[in-house]
Amino acid sequence: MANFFPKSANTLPAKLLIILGVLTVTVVAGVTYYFTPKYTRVGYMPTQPVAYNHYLHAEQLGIDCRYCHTYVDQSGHANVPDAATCMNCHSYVKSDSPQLEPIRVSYETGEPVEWVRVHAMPDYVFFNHAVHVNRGVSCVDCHGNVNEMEVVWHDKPMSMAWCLDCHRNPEEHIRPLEHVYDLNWTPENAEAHAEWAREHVVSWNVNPPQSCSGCHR
Amino acid sequence: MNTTKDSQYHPDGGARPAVLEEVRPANMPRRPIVENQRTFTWITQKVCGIVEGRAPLWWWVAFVISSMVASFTVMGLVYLTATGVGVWGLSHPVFWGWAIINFVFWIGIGHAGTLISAILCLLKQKWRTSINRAAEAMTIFAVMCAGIFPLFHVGRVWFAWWLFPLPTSNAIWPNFRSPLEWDVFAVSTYGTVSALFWYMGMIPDLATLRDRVRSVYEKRLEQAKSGFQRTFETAYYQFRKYFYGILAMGWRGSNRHWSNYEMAYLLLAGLSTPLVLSVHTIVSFDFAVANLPGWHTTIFPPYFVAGAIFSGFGMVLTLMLPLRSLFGLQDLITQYHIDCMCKICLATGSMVGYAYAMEFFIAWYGANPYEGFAFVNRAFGQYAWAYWIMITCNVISPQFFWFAAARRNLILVWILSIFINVGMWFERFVITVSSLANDFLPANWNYYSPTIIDIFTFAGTFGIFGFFFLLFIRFLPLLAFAEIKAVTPQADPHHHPENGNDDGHK
Amino acid sequence: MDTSNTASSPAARKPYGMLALFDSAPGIYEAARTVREAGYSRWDALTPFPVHGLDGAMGLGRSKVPVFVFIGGVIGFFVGMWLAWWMGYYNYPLIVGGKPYFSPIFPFPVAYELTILLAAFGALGGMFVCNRLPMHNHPVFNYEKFRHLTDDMFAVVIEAEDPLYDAEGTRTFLEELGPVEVTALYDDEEDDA
Amino acid sequence: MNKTTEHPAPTEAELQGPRYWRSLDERVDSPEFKEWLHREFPQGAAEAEGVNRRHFLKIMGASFALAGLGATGCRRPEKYILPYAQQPENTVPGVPVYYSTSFPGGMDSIPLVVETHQNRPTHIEGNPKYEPYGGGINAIVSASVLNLYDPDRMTASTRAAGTSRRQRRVRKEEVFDAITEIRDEFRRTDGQGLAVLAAPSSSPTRRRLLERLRGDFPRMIWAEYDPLAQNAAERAATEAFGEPTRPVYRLERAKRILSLDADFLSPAEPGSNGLSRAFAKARRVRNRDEAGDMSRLYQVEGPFSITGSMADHRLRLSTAAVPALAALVAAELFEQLGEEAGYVRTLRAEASGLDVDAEWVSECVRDLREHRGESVVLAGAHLPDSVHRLVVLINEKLGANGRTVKYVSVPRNTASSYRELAEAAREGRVEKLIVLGGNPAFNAPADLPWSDIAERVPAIVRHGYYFDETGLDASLNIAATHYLESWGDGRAYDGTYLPVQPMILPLFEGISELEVLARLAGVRRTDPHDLVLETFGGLHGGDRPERAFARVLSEGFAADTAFPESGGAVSRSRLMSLLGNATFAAPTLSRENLAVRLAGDPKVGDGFYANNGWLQELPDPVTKSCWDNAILVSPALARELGFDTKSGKFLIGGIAANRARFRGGRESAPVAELEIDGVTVSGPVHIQPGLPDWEVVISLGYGRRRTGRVGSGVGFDAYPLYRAASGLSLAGAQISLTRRSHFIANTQNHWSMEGRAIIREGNVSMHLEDPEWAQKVGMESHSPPIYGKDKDRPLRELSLEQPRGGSAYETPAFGEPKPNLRVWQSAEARAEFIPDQQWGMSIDLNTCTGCNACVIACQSENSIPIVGKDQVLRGREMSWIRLDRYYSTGSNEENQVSLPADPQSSLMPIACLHCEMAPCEQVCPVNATVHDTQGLNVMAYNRCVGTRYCANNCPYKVRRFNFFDYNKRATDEFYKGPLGRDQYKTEGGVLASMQRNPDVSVRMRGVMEKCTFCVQRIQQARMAQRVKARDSNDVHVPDGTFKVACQSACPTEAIVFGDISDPDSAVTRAKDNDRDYALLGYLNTRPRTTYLARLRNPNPRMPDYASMPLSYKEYKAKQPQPLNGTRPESS
Repeated sequence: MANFFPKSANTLPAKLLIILGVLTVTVVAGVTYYFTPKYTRVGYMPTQPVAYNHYLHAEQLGIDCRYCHTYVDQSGHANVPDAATCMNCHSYVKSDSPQLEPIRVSYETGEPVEWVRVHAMPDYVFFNHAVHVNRGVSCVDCHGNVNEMEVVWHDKPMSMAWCLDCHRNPEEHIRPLEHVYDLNWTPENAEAHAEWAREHVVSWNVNPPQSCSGCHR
Repeated sequence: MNTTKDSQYHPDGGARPAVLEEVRPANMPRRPIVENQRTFTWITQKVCGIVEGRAPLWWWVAFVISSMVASFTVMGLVYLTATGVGVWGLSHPVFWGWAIINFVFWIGIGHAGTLISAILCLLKQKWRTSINRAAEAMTIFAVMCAGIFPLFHVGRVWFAWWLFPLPTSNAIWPNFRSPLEWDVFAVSTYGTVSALFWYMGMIPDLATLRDRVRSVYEKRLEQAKSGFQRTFETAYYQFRKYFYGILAMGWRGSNRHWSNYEMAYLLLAGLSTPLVLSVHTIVSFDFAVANLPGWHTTIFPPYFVAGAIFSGFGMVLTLMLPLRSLFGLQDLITQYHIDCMCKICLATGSMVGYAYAMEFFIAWYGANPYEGFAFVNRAFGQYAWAYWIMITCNVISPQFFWFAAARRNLILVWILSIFINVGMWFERFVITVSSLANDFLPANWNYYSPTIIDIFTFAGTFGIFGFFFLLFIRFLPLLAFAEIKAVTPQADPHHHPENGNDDGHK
Repeated sequence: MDTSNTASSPAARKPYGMLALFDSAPGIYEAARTVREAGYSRWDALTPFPVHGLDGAMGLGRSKVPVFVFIGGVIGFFVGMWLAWWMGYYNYPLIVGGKPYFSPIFPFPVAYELTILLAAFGALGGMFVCNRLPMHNHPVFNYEKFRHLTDDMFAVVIEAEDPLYDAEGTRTFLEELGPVEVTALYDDEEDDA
Repeated sequence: MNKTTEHPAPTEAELQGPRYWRSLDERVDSPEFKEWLHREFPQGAAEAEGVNRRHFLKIMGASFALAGLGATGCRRPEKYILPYAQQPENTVPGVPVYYSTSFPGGMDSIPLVVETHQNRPTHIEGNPKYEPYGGGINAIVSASVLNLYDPDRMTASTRAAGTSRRQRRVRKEEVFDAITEIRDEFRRTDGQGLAVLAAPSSSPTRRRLLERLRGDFPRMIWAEYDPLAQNAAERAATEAFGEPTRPVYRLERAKRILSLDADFLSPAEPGSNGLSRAFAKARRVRNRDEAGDMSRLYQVEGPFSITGSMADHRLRLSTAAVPALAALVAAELFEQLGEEAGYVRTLRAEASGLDVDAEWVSECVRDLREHRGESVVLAGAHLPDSVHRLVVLINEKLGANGRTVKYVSVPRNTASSYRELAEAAREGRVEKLIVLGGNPAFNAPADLPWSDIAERVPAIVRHGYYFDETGLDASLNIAATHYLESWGDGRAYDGTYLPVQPMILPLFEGISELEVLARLAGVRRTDPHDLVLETFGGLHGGDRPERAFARVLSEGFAADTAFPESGGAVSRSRLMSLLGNATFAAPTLSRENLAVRLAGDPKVGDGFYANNGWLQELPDPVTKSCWDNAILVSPALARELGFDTKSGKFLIGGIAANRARFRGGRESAPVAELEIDGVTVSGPVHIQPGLPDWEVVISLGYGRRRTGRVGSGVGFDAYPLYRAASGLSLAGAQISLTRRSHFIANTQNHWSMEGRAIIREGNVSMHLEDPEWAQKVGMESHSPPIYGKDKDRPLRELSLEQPRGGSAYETPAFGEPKPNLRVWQSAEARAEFIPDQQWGMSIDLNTCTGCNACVIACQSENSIPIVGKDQVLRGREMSWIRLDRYYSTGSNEENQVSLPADPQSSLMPIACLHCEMAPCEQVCPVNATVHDTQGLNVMAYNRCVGTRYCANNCPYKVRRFNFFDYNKRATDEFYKGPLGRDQYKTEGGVLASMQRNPDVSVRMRGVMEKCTFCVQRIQQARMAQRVKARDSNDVHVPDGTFKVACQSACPTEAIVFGDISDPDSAVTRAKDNDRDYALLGYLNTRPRTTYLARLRNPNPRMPDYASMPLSYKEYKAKQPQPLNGTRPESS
């Protein structure tokens, strides 16, 4: 019986192994980026029924976050403002603008304005705004510089790994309480702030839960 | 005349002391491994003939039946996954039922294969050569059937991959303290190593098949009558050429390769022995690590391993006896082989019987009322019927093997081998269900009975096992004839048929 | 007696070596010993099954496979232990059943299984690496009676590159060993090799 | 900084579809999506404007995901935020608001506090400020929240279309016109021909409207009827005092109580909520000296009730014979006091037929007499009036008046009885009958059949919550409102004024009862709020009623508005005259002449709650069976019927060898036919130990003919046996088995403790002798101590440092920061570290009466699904708390294999004990159940894969597994898998899921669940404390800030929960009690819930005195005997 296979077949297995190795590395790298919240959630910027511009209101007009998200420091849920809050000003300012039609309709008829939800936790996760906001964690740490966004987009991956990272090193994310709603605030010099933060994590006993009962119930 | 040649290799190099000449060791008549002094070509032709000839009618009938039976499991699992674990008979407090029993049953059967090829290889038991390939195939298919249950019995099958320590964006890891986590590693390692061991053992035989492909093609071409048959033959020839060609990895029988091969085979056997013992120990940890009375005993690991070997040899006997007569392999699987297997069944069966007795003694000796009750309840409680089936099948039926007459009556041996596996299934049933149903707080006691889905899903696994085993018989060599040849008398380089002793054994 | 494979014209192909065919285990054993004593180095014995003692007769040293197995085993053990430590103590420590975050006891089964797994891969991989398999194309396959070498016949092959090899001398040397036949083997030249 | 003043108007394209920074998606905000949104949103639910309720959104979110409308490739489905249009001033989205209201009972309303999420009531709790009840409620009150969201309630009024019985829906205005028509029609005849049949109610407003109605329609017949709410005690007291009076028993002052067939610890008896709490106060034994003055309860009863299981002495006596016994007690008492010699002879003659151990009665009476002023006798409300008159006399003689029983004067009840209405109807004097509430067509007495009334009355107007049996006969069915969505008022048993305040606008087009009556009475302002305010103003308001009413609404009850104590005295002569002709003869019962005791069911009441899934699936407190009623027979009668109870061949056998009656773990009860003078009723037979030999007990309220999807086809109807004349107990019944059998769903199959130290019971005498006896029982007493050398350290240190003790491992300290937290690793940081609080629970078995209130409260708080009878038969019930009930007879051999005739019963509520060395955590392969630093055994549902090993390894078997998608599928469609209807998208499913607590995840198929110590309440409290602390480290949650659901519902405060690392918290004090022990503690699981052993206080002079509780005797018998045969002394 003669040789079934050509001589080149002898080097084939080595080549196959190399190809296989390269293939697995690319697939794993692709999955770790494209199939995780770093990609699937960051950058999600849906068009809202009313083109509300945070940059104009929060940054330029300097409206504080709590004017609209009134109960962020009292309830676990940071409420989206009701039509009445918008109409406080917009019954006078741009009271005929076509963009604000849905607000006016909602204000009269009582039908809610269907804002598209940008940041959403799965149903088995119970995130509480009040306890974060009152303990030194600012809006910017999770929502990014919303005050500079003309249309709100999903800035942080908000995966469990991301939350755990902050729960394990709270000292990197707390700031003096008075600056919580000042999204542009940056510490004068980083080391002093880092030292301050470590001291205050201890003095305020900021010990965020790392076990499941913290967020899952 | 040839002794001078030996002296050269005397360890300390000096001349052999003369006195050794007078010493004539008593010639203990060792029973031949291959009877009727069969030649190498006869052995090769006999084993390769099974693969190269046309599939006999009974093979097709068996294949169709086992595929149909296998579909029960597939349908059962689809309905289970779509609807929920509630379709099985599980309930509070018996949260584990037939699925776990079937898992331990199949993984137990699997262990005999590795035992024959590994442990008997280390013990230099030559008679293992004619049954180790079929036993290892049985191992791999049994592990496949076993693997279905731990995967599909979980509530959310689509998240079962969380059991593997893979990084996810949830950044949470599995728990290495859990025996189920150990199971994941144990069973997958066992499956992989058995497959490697089986494949490596098969490489020389595949090379032989590869080399015969051409001649077989030419012989079958003559018998081909119609044009269609001819084209089929050529296509079949191409398939077999590449199938055996690739799998044989270019093996050419070089003795330099044989020395590496022998070393690798020995090491794999050395590795598989502790592997077998550890895998069934870890499977027994699924029960022993729990604090249920009746489960939490330290006798479980050796008890489960003995039980596994016992049920494994039962299955080997159940499979090999019919094949032996169907394929006429009486000369290769001789009565000596059957005797050895029966004796091992007798030994392990008695060990398992001893373990049952020991459990009662330990429960009595430990004076823990919960433990004591668990075992009295096992023998006289709600599941007494299962307990006594177990005792009759596991402890009483192997005692027949004391008598050579029984061992020679192959019909009886075959029937007893089936009893062995029935008994072993009930042993796992009794352990799992009777301890769960009546444990610490009497208010939780409940009676467990399976549903029709349980029964069909389990019955289907025999179909799956048969399906793969028949494919194995059809495409791969049933016996490791390279090893058989190595243990035939004429394979010994120092053997000279013409000198004094006629049976030619040195 | 002197047959050579006539698959393709002899002139076009490079000679590979000389093969002597034997039909019994003692025969190959004696032949191997004499070839070894004759000082040949690039030669091999082809047998359908491992002939006991042939390694000694050919003067082969111990196989290198145990090295691969040992390395695989050690890597397996430490990977197993490290996994349990990194996941249970360093990255995400969780209180489970009142057990410590890490102890060498509970991850032992996992480490033990990984030891065996990687050792087994070491064994098989080592065997393939040491034997430089898979090598599907080899001149020795061109021998038309090759199918006997994996059935019931034995053979000694002395390669052309062996320093002591010369076409005539080696053939006569082999014929003295009482083979069934002696044949010259040719390597079929592939243009791109 | 460039200022962009004018934002360019978005182009048409931009307005079209959402722009993605990185991914393309063409989801268009199209109209058909809006239409889908509204069709999905049930039209009828007039929720406050669409508001972003986390949970409601979950339903919508879930349905979006499934509908695939929002699916954009592998991205998350699109979700929407629906804010208010105008934010109501006091609702903060995401924060629950608690309003006070009260549960309108027949004679006793119960003050409540209801948790609402954005105006949607989700959970009912008692009002802790009202001292007599202390926040305790019963199972029915707790489950009534589910009735608000019952898809089978009447969503609109209906009118019979012409002669056919088909009903068509009518609008509210048409109903109001119909009522005014009735008013005008009967104004002419001064109410002649008009009749109203109402359910009894304590509402002052209804009383006021009734007076107005009587003004306009003097000849109207106003009848009140409820088969179970008998007020015989009130009638007897009224006769005794000459003016309407009601006896209010004060059991906290009673040291000796004799209860004549009065199951005062379950809702059957009026005022049971207060009685349970008071009874528990008298039996709470905090330390050794309190054991001395523990109260003692003598119970004489037919059925085996939870009061019977709490009794120190229980006499098995058929209810038909109880009057005779009352006579014997009276005679014995008068004789011992040397009074009423003449009457004593008559009483003894009457009671001569009774075969009761005279010594039992004499010693009991002697014990009562020796505690003059501290003892009291109660009689079951269903007993004949003559017994109650005797009891008033006896209590008078025992000096109970003013001490252990307070007689208060109540407003006169002018209603006529059902009998008078029936006669009027038979004589054709009724032209139009208005039925308010109740369900006479189903539960009318057999001797005054409803069919007579229905045929003779031309037109019936029905005001009811369900379209039920009575609705079929009515020409106009007015939909009623649930008490959580309507104004009203009521009075507690002692008369305190309780407002009924709505939480939400009526979900559907129901009309409240007060509005119907107001319109009938022609009142100008018919808005129920104004009616109630007016009534309140008249009664207690003073000058500015609104301000006072507002305060009452916030408090939940009007302080000191209880009925005044009646000035008069018991007039012996009037009672003796009435008793003159009373007969107390006891029937002689035998196999052919059985007594039948009809019992009000503690789960479905008189039948109204048959469609409540929680109550149907709630295991009966004593028989542990659910979804069915049964003919309960005694073991003696069972043997007569051919059951083989002696040789363990039968029933719920732990080691029952022959399972003839018990197939596959399911009790297949043979069906029997019970015949009493012509009327036969057939139902499955269930053996109940402790019943008198020849008495049969049947629960009423089952076998409903016309009810919703949950209640139909459940149980058999026993009302045909109920006669107004004979009340709930009859005699002269025959019973015979038929060939048929019927599966009864049991949640507990075995009754014996098998001699194991599970429920540890001791006598008070044993406790006084050696208070540590509870620790000297069970395996722990002779195995090495769990904490080893550290066993005497205080609980605080044990909970924080977890000393190794006998464990093979070094447990990480709960009080230490985790090793991977860099900021806390330095020494000074650790010094300042404040460890988390360690939660623990203590359950006092001495005061737990087994009333099931905690089970339903837990089900309501944690959205636990019901699974239906078939799944309970397979042993897959989902409730997180299980009440194990064991019988004990003192001898193991007899008790293990055959059902005891007259056992002692003991109860133990078991939920997850949150073990510190949890066996379940160690075996979970995916870390789905892990311990957190607060000492909670946390179950992460989203991580659970469902191997179920944790449930196998839990020695207490408290874990529950979702074998099917119990929340997503209907109970009859589990086996259809994906082909079944998705309840999240059906109308009924969305309505029923509105009750769910938004702070708790709803579990899906394949996931394990268990008691979580109400982790949502713990986390809310911790977070609220941290929000208060802001930039300080005052993160300690003070003791008592929050209660877990079962603790707040428990009427007897048997459950105490709190921080065990806080030395002066209530739970630490409870655990310091020397009766404290850990269940199966020898397994070194170190449970955080520990039990206080139970004490029985038997009277040594009684004939059935047992020196030690029978379960303790069984335990002692099972201990290994020393070789020389001498038994260890009994201590």
